[in-house]
Amino acid sequence: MAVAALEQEILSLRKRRQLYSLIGLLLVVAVLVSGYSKSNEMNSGGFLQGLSKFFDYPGEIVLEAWNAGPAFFGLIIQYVPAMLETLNIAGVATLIGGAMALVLAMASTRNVDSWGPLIPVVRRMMDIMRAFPELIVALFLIFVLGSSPVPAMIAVAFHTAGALGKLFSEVNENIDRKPIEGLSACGASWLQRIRYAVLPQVAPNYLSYFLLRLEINVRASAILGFVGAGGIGQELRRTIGWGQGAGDETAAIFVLLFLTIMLIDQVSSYLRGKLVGSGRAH
Amino acid sequence: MIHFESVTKDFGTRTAVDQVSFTIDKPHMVGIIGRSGAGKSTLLRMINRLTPATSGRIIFNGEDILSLKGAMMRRWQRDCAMVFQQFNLVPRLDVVTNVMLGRLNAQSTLKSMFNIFSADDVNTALAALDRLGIVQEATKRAEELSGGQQQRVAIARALMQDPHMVLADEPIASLDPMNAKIVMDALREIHERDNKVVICNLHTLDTARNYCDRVIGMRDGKVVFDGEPELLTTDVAREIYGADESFNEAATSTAIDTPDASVRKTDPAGAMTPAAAAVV
Amino acid sequence: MIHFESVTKDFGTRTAVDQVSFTIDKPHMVGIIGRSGAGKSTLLRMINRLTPATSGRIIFNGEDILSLKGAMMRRWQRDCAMVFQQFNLVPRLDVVTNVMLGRLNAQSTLKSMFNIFSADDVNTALAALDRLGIVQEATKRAEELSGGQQQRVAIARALMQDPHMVLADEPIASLDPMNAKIVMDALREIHERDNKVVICNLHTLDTARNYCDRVIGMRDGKVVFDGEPELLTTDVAREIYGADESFNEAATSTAIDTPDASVRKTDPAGAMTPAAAAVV
Amino acid sequence: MSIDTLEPVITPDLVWTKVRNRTLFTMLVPLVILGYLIYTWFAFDVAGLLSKAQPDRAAILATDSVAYKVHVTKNIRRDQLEVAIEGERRAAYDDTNYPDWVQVDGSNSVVDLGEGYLVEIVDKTMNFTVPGYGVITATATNSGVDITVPPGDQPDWLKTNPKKLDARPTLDRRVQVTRTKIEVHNFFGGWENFWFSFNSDLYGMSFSQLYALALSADRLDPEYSNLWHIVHEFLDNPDWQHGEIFLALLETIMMAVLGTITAAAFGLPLAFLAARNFTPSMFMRFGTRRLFDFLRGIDMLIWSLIFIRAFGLGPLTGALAIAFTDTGSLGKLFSEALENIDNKQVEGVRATGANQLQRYRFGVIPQILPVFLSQVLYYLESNTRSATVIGALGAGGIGLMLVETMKTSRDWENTSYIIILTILVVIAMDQTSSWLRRKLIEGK
Amino acid sequence: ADNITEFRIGILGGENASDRLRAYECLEEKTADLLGVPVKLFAPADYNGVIEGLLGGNLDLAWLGASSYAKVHLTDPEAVDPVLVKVNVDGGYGYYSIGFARVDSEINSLDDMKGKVFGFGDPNSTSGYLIPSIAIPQEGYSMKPGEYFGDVKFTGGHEQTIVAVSNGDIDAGVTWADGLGEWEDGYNSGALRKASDAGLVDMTELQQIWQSPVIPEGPIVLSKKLPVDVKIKMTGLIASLNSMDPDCAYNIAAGETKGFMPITHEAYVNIVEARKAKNKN
Ligand SMILES: Nc1ncnc2c1ncn2[C@@H]1O[C@H](COP(=O)(O)OP(=O)(O)OP(=O)(O)O)[C@@H](O)[C@H]1O
Ligand SMILES: Nc1ncnc2c1ncn2[C@@H]1O[C@H](COP(=O)(O)OP(=O)(O)OP(=O)(O)O)[C@@H](O)[C@H]1O
Ligand SMILES: [Mg+2]
Ligand SMILES: [Mg+2]
Repeated sequence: MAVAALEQEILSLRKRRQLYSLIGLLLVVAVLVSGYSKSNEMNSGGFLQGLSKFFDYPGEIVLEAWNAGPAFFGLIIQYVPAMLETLNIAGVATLIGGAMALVLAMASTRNVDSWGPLIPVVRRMMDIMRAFPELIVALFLIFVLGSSPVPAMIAVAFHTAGALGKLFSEVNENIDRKPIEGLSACGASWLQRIRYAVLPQVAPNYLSYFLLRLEINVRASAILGFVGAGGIGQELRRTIGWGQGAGDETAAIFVLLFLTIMLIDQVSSYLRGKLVGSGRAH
Repeated sequence: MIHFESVTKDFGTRTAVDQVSFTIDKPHMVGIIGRSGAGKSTLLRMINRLTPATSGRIIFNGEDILSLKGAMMRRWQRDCAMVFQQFNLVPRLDVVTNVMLGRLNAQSTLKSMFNIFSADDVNTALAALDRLGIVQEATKRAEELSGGQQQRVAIARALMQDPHMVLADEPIASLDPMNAKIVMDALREIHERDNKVVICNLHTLDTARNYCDRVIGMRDGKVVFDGEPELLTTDVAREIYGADESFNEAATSTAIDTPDASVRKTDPAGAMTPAAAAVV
Repeated sequence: MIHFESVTKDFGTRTAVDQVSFTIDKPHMVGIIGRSGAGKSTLLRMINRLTPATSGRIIFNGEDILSLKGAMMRRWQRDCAMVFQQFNLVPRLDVVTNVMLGRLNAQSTLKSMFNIFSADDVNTALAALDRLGIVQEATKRAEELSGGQQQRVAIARALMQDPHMVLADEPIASLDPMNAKIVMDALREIHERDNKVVICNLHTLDTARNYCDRVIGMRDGKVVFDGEPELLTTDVAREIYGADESFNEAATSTAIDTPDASVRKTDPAGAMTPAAAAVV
Repeated sequence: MSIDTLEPVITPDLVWTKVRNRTLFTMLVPLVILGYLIYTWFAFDVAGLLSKAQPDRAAILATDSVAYKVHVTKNIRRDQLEVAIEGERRAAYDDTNYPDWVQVDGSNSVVDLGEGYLVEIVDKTMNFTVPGYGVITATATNSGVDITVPPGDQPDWLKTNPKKLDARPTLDRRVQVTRTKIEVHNFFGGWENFWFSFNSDLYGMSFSQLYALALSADRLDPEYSNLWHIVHEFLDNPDWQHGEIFLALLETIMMAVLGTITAAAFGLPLAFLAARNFTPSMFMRFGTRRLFDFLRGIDMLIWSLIFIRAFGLGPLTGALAIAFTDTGSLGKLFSEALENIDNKQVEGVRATGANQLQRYRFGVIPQILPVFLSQVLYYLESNTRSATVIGALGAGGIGLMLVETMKTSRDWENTSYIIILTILVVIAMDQTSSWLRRKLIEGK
Repeated sequence: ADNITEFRIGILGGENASDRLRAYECLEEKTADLLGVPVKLFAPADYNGVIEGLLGGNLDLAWLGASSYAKVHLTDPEAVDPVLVKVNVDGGYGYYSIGFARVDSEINSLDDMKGKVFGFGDPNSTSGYLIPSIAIPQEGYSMKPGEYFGDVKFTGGHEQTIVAVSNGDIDAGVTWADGLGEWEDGYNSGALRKASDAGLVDMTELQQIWQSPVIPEGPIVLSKKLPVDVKIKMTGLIASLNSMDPDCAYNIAAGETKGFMPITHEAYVNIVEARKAKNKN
């Protein structure tokens, strides 16, 4: 047994790998250092001089909110309908996009027996759907459909289909094929296999990606409100744009946004726990 | 009943199953033995059409089942139920549903999409579970069961398919001795009571000797032994496994030789008892 | 050498290990048997401090190892290596690295963060792999190996720790008979050659009879048998497993009784051969 | 055993009830979703919106993004004819060198729009011949426009009122007359002046000509080699601003890379604090998770306002805004991945006596590496795309360019150019990411 | 801070950023020559970018809208000083906020707007929000949604307002124009002109229903933190731009101009007051 030769090989392999890791690490550090110094230089202000001003803007807003006193809570409530509208935009977009993503993912993963020739086509489709910035699609649709929440919804749904589709198909790639084979052996059709062998396995992951996406979409819808798509974003634009004098309203909107995201986060972890179940202890 | 004609399977350059031909003409319980990689699983998977064969024919009731397609193929899959080594249950679904999945082929797709099963299905599933002595686990999730229990659920699913034939791929390989006995008893009972062909891949010779009416030995994809279990002497076994002299005499639990071949079915009554009675 | 004093472990209301006391005073190979859930794994895990004990003491060289903390505890963990049923390797790392992980305790933290091991470590790791006959797999990823090979990597990792004691939790439960023999031979060889205590949870009685110097039987967390393997008669085994009369006589490969207890170590030379020689 | 006796006895009825309840549940979920969608359909008045939709507007924008038009404008006050691409003075044809579909004779001219569509301009009068319809005549007067159209129903594409005539019989032909000017638009496919500007000495050259030029020794510009000259002319193209767009794209990528790496570097250690199996303290975990929510909830947009106030305008602001927001997103994702890891491997490492850091290094990191990598790369890609918003606010980069080409809503071809570039970059990143993952995770 | 190490100019406006940057290149060179320090140009698309830059002291010079100036002043009176304003060819320095509606809606003046939907643009815009939101109530039409108008919306910007009105999403809206030239062309300059040039709207389908009093052009402002000599030098440079380099002045003013004249905070007191008044309700 040429253990000695093997040892040499392993040692040199490890050395090479360590070298690569070192180079990789140095590269990342170099990118970070040079990138930050370059952008620091390109910025109109500097990082170090600016640190002391970090809390200026939030401070202004918080101060105004503080000065508003109990009326602040009234403001929060006043914005609930707008928040609900944004939630609706995000909700519908995530539902529609998620449903499309489900179909796309099932059609684009070899592991769940998708039809071969379709796979690359669907994958490229998802790439393109993902690559379109929501903002642009929304602006385009606003020109066509007029200002309303619907363009934002369509834009977000379109993007969601691509983004979730990719994530879903990654989940599909990692599933255990044993249940699929078990069902094939019972004579189940493709749809039945997807329904009973694939869906139960992927459901927890799908759900958590879905809820994460819902949260991302709440934020995206808020941003799209900026370009006239309604909801909380429109209010936000007004208050931020107005600046001094509307800081309490800005703060109220933020509290609302934060609460919503926190709520989704909690619901997400609760549902996940529920769906994953206890399983058998190892 | 079922007839194999030079069935062959190539994976790239490797021939996993090589010109296998034999006939099963009586509802026998057949054991297939052979070392890891001999092609046992591939053979069973070809029968159930999970793996496409490279060439050859498998004739059942005058029809070449290797040429079936679409709905007909799924129909055949329903008729020859498969029990897997790793059980291949859906871990997150509960036990009854897992068993009822055996009925999928008889179900309309739309109905099954919405998880609709009839009361009749539930009853049949419970009966199958009862027969295997695990009806009290019916509402648990499959993943919460022990290995032996899961394997019995898989057998119940196979029963639910109401098959002509049961294929079992190393059904006891990951079970402890008590569970192994329960599962083998259950298979034997299906064979005896319903008079079905049971083909069973086994890793352990003594199990084959104890439970099967006929043993087929495979090596490197070829059938190298085919006969009654009595003919399976230590030498023949060594030949099948390609083991050398140092490998002998109860060295491990699953020794290749048997100190006393006559022990087979010394307690047939025990083997016939419904499995449920054997455990708590 | 090692001394257990009413070691107890409660999980909530369930007592997994119940007042276990015994002493191992010679470098024996000890087998622990018992049905699923008897508390075998929990006992081993308490020794290695993976699971904290509820009460009791384990004395080794005059020290209560259950009260060790921090670096001292990790030092002890290094000294009593653990081999798991599921191997518990890091599947994405290559085999040598997995083996070298056995040296982590002796390594500076900073160095190990960057995956830096000395040439000497590589050398020792290869020697351990060579001893177990899998040195040619050294550069593969652990996940690419077969079960038997992975288990041997896990043993190599244990050897790398240069322990006083090896704890093995069902090391052959998921292996086929040939691999099972290889792994058990390897453990036996470590015991014989290095004169180390090996404690081994086993599911199969004949393995215990064949390989161990002393067998401990557990039931519901209590030690119900402790003695030489020769004393492990069919009746005793039934008692340990809580099996009834119908369960007997070579019903499965891993029968509870043994037709001929004297077969143990009829071929000690074979068992002592380095495992590498036994397979290709 | 005592536990066993507490379990309910399983009866067929009980099982059947469970199965049926689940069936009902399975049917209820889609119904609820459907109900919700129907509710929103009415709440957002989708039907009304669709009925008011203006697909022709979409057609205009779509045409504009893949086509360009040449304006033939007759300025009536100055009595002057001008032919220019997109009506821009910069890209006007020399009056000796009009395209051949424009014929000029003194103050009269004939514009041939092809397929029988013909516009004759005689002094202040315009005659537009539309095949299958007839001749439309419009004369600019001091107070408005006198219009004569063929008898019968007036088609949709023709809009007339006393002050203006607007006829667009096909998508690619349009004529407008007001009292000040007569304007004819002729549309052509493609992106005009894409390679070189109208005024460039390289305008209209084919690839082979350029190739020959690049090799030839006679310098067009004495200061640079011809190849340099070609590259310069291309990058400096004032209509398409290739150079600036490439720079902006680089700037955006830089922001995304810096922001994402920073977020990953902070998110990973924080994620350990938010994962149930690594941080037993409820309090710590709750705090960390809320911190993540806070970072994400504020959103990039507001972070960038905060940073503009502190650090001014520029890419640093963008990078930091991305870093702050995504520390929240990645931290959350990583902590979920950590909660899902396989404990066996950690135990294996722990049993060798490894300390905590070593356990993380060898038991945990190899397991979450795939999730780590794929999420970081996904966020990198997504940040490249979404840097538009903060770019417009003041961080610069391609986002600024994009929003502005859209705002002026005249440069849809520039918009689509930028979008296509972004998509290409995103797809390239996607490919690199899967390559990297194969390399690092599967070790191939 | 007696010495500056660089000089940072913020540029505001709806034009293409790189066009704007190019237009300011001449100023960049002159400033660099004059001050002897590197000059950087920043051209964010959003008003807030420049405003926050000025407030944080991260910009030294910018040309603001009147309302934006008021916002900066109100947030931090110590941030900037207005120094110069652009003078139009007609000698004035103002423009108008124009209310408009569709011809076929039969809305001819604000009197016809009862119960209808009215649209503003960006809340930071002087003509798109601030002035009309004060001037219209003064004419007796309350701006509280539901009181006189059926609803009052923000569309997000001038372009969006124009599109929304011509789509019929809102019944009337406001935007800016110089008030010179022909309505059919969308006046000589302004948001209407751009939209009409782009073919997005047909001006003959729209009609004017309201016009505001003249609004002063926004000031060119300098950061108060700048050393006095820098302020003097820069004011002088821009004031003399039209005579020194008319092309450069044309580029910066985005059109014909008579040049820049000095202005002080007093000129914007009304705007600031208007904005302050808005804060209270
Ligand atoms: N999908 C596949 N692709 C390539 N080779 C395969 C595939 N499946 C099986 N093989 C190869 O075919 C041969 C036979 O495999 P098979 O699984 O049938 O063996 P087996 O007798 O069931 O072994 P075991 O006892 O380990 O299950 C083996 O060499 C295996 O490596
Ligand atoms: N982490 C845990 N939490 C709660 N209960 C546990 C835990 N680990 C083990 N148990 C319980 O403790 C008892 C003993 O378990 P243990 O794993 O030691 O059994 P074992 O003898 O190793 O069984 P097997 O042969 O199945 O491995 C079992 O009843 C088990 O359910
Ligand atoms: Mg197999
Ligand atoms: Mg155990």
